[in-house]
Amino acid sequence: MLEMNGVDYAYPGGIPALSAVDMAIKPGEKVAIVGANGAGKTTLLSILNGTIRPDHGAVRLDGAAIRYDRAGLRGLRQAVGLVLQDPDDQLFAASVFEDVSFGPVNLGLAQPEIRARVEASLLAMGIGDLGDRPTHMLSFGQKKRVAIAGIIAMRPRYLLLDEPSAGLDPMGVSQLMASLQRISADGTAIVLATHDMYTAYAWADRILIFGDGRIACAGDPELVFSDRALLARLQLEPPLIWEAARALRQAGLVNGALKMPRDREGLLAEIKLAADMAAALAG
Amino acid sequence: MLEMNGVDYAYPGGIPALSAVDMAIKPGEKVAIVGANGAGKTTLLSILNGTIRPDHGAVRLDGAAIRYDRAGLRGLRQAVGLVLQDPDDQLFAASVFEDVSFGPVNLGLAQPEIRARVEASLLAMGIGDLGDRPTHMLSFGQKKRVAIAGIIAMRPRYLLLDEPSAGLDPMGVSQLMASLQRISADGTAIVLATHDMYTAYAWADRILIFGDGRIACAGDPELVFSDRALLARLQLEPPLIWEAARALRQAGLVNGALKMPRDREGLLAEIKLAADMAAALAG
Amino acid sequence: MHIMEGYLPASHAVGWGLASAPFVAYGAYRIKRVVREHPQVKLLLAASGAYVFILSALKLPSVTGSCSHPTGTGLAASLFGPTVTTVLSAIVLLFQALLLAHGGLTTLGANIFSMGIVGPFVAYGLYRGLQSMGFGTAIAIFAAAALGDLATYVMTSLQLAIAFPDPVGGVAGAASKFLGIFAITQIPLAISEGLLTVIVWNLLAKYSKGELAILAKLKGRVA
Amino acid sequence: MRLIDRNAQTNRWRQIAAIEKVVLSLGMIVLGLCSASWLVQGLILATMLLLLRFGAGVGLADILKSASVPLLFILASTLAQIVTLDVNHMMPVIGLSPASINAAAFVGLRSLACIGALLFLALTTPLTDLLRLLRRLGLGAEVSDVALMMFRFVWLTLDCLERGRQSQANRLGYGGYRRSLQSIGMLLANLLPRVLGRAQRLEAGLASRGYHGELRFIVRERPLSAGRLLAVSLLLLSIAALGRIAG
Repeated sequence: MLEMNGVDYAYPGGIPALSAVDMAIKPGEKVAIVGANGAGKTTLLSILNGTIRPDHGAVRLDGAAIRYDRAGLRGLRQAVGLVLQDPDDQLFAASVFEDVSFGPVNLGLAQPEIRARVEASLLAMGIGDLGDRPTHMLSFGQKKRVAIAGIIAMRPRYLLLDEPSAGLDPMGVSQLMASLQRISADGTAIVLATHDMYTAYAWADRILIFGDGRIACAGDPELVFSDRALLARLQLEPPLIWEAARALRQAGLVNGALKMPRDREGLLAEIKLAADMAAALAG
Repeated sequence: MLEMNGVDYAYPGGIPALSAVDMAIKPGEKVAIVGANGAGKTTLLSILNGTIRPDHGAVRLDGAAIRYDRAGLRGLRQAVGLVLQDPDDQLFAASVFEDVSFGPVNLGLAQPEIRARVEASLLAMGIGDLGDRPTHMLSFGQKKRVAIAGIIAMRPRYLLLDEPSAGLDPMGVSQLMASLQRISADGTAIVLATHDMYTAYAWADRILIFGDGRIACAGDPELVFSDRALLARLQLEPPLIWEAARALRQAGLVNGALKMPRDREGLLAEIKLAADMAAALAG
Repeated sequence: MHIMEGYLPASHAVGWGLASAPFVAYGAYRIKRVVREHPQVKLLLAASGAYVFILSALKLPSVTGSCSHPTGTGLAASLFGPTVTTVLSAIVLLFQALLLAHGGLTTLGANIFSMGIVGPFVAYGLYRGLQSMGFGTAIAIFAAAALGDLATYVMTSLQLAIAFPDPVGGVAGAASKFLGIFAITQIPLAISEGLLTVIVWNLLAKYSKGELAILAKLKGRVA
Repeated sequence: MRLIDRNAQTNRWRQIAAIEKVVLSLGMIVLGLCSASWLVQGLILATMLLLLRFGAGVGLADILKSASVPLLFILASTLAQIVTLDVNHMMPVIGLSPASINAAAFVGLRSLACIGALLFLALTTPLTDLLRLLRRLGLGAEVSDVALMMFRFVWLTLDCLERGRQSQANRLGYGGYRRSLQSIGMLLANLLPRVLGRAQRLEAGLASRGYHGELRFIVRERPLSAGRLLAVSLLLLSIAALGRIAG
């Protein structure tokens, strides 16, 4: 369990970023933290992985508050990997293979184990063929996957990603989400901070709505968007699929007891279903 | 009229980017060029504004092929403004006002005219209050708008924007699109290159689908997405609103003769309409 | 302007290599010590080096319209101090030889001596000297950058003249010839580099105080 | 710089161990510098160009473009050498000396041959392969780390520079000398904080991967070929021998 209890943090200059934030991520969970740009999502993730130390409150891993010394941070970062939004902030080596090997080498693993991990991570991210490619000749989408591979090669139990879909086209996003699905299936908990409601809704087990320096609302993706006034105040909009599906239910075109569709195909199938029902009624 | 006739271009190294591209932008038009990442949209815009010289073919402004000498490029760039994707690459001066005045100063305008243009551009972009702000203290969305203001202060007749919605949250995108609407209302033609189908569909008069180095398909936003096989080959997806609205029509829940909704509210209104119709039929 | 591969006779190449070696070794030793104490300096140095490389590969508008490059040593010496600049220049020259085919591997020693040692030390000396004599920063920076660039070019001409003395005029005659021929591009370039460096310096001093403070700390540690 | 790097990364001999290419290239340069034979210089130049063009498959246009700046230097310096200048009299006397023409032409050819060998190395071997080699040969870890990281920062900085220049050109920032100088100055003043900021963010980015000041990673070694090394030695020896016989 990765937790944050009563965490306060102000940016240098005194502008408050987080106030009394409580949250917990369970092992293996898929969580999305949604919030507008500038809401402080990056700060939240940086606190979870120990890069930023909170002013008050504690971050706990498996119940123990983390210590901010070298050993404590090392342990935390081995368990909690953070992928930054801009992959250029994370890639340093000249080739992909070298770059991805950096984390495992720092863990002090043996050469064969490192090689195996690098290969496995590249495969998991769908870039098994890019090992020898120079870093500066990668496309943005490829850089993003290499940056993630560099973290998962360290086999963290919690993988935090900051705006993973930013800058990717729809195809790039769906390939990325498929890769994350594979990693999640191996038991890694994944936390994704994003303003992309579509991606968050389609993918998460649980959604935390973040704004005004705190978790305003948390829960099941199907229920969490119901408070429109709250969302508007935090400069957010519910995902279109959720809203359209709810409209279908409210209009009586789809049975309200039916599970909400989470992706495009699901919504289109519901429209067909609605037509059949209408036809039956009219019949 | 801004045109491209039979334009071929290969990247250094010989990889083809554009082959025999023909396109034309009419004065005052709102055009979206949609394509996957890496399809060459940035190259296309750079050719339209003379930054890249095509290997074959010509770019024409008001019928005359442009010359790639100093005077020719100056004339072209005065008429055709290009806003790059990353605003950090485009802001140089210390304050917003200074930065936006860079273009007008280079045009050799008189001081009062420069002031008037900068003020007007800031107002048009909805950032009239940011003039004195240091550029490094702006949010990402503000930077993006300052970068656009810097171009429109030169009063181009054609405004080209590369991925304007990238990195913005939904609220940021809608504020930006509202600003572009104001600029368009003043008679400026706007060309927007994007992979964001939602924004392109909600906004454009005409959509060009770009992939495999050419304009694969061009036309009315309501009709241009019909060829699913083509879109799939170019790694694109139709916008969800368009697809849901079409499904409602195909299912017979909405009258097929009705104009397609272009935004979220339109689609939700249609779902209500469909319910009323179904109720009437069942009635 | 660097001496190209193969242009210097073997003995001169070795000689200039030996002449440069102590400066580079001293700079490397200082850097090594600082990096061991403050590992975070490593990335800062790499970023600074990349900046110097990009600066020295930049095409400047000069009167002749040729594609001449600035040396960047004036700005680099003022920002990072001459010791760091020597090491960074050595790496930059290696990069230029292998990424731009400017200069060479056997002429590296000679080029380090002119662009990595003479240029930065002249520039830094002028910058400090003129400032302590009460001249304004703009004048000190202009002189440091323009004369640092010129000193590099004079040194290069001398190196060529020593290698290829004039059959009649000797080393002095040869030096005048090389100086004369390269002056066509180098003098306007030196003036441009001086002016450019003043613009950059003023902007940095005005708007990037934080960054300059970081570099000043680095300079203090290494020097 | 992109031109040379692109060829270095994509040529047919990219996967050959860097040490083999270094031995060939440096061997040729040393041979050229130590030989007074015109034939040897000619053979070196021809061999390097043929290997580049037909061995590594680098395009002729790319080879010529990479050689343009060195060629200009050779031209100017040879010109300076051909002319004699007597400064011992009251007025400098300028004249042509037939004796110096021969010597200057030889130096020009020697330099051309050595540049051929340097281009061979630059166009077939990524710079980072050479930096790693230097490290194994004893260059200190601190300096070689800085050089390796510099390579990464160079491309990031170059991208920023190019886009910044384009954006300034879009706003007509490059009309005339003064305006151009002003624009470049603004660009450079903007670039320094950006590149230093990048270094600080990278520091944080690497920290989450266990960075504590040491850049350690695993390199995929390319196997050495004894056969190729032997062929290189034979090639060098035979050119040297030919020079001896002809000279």
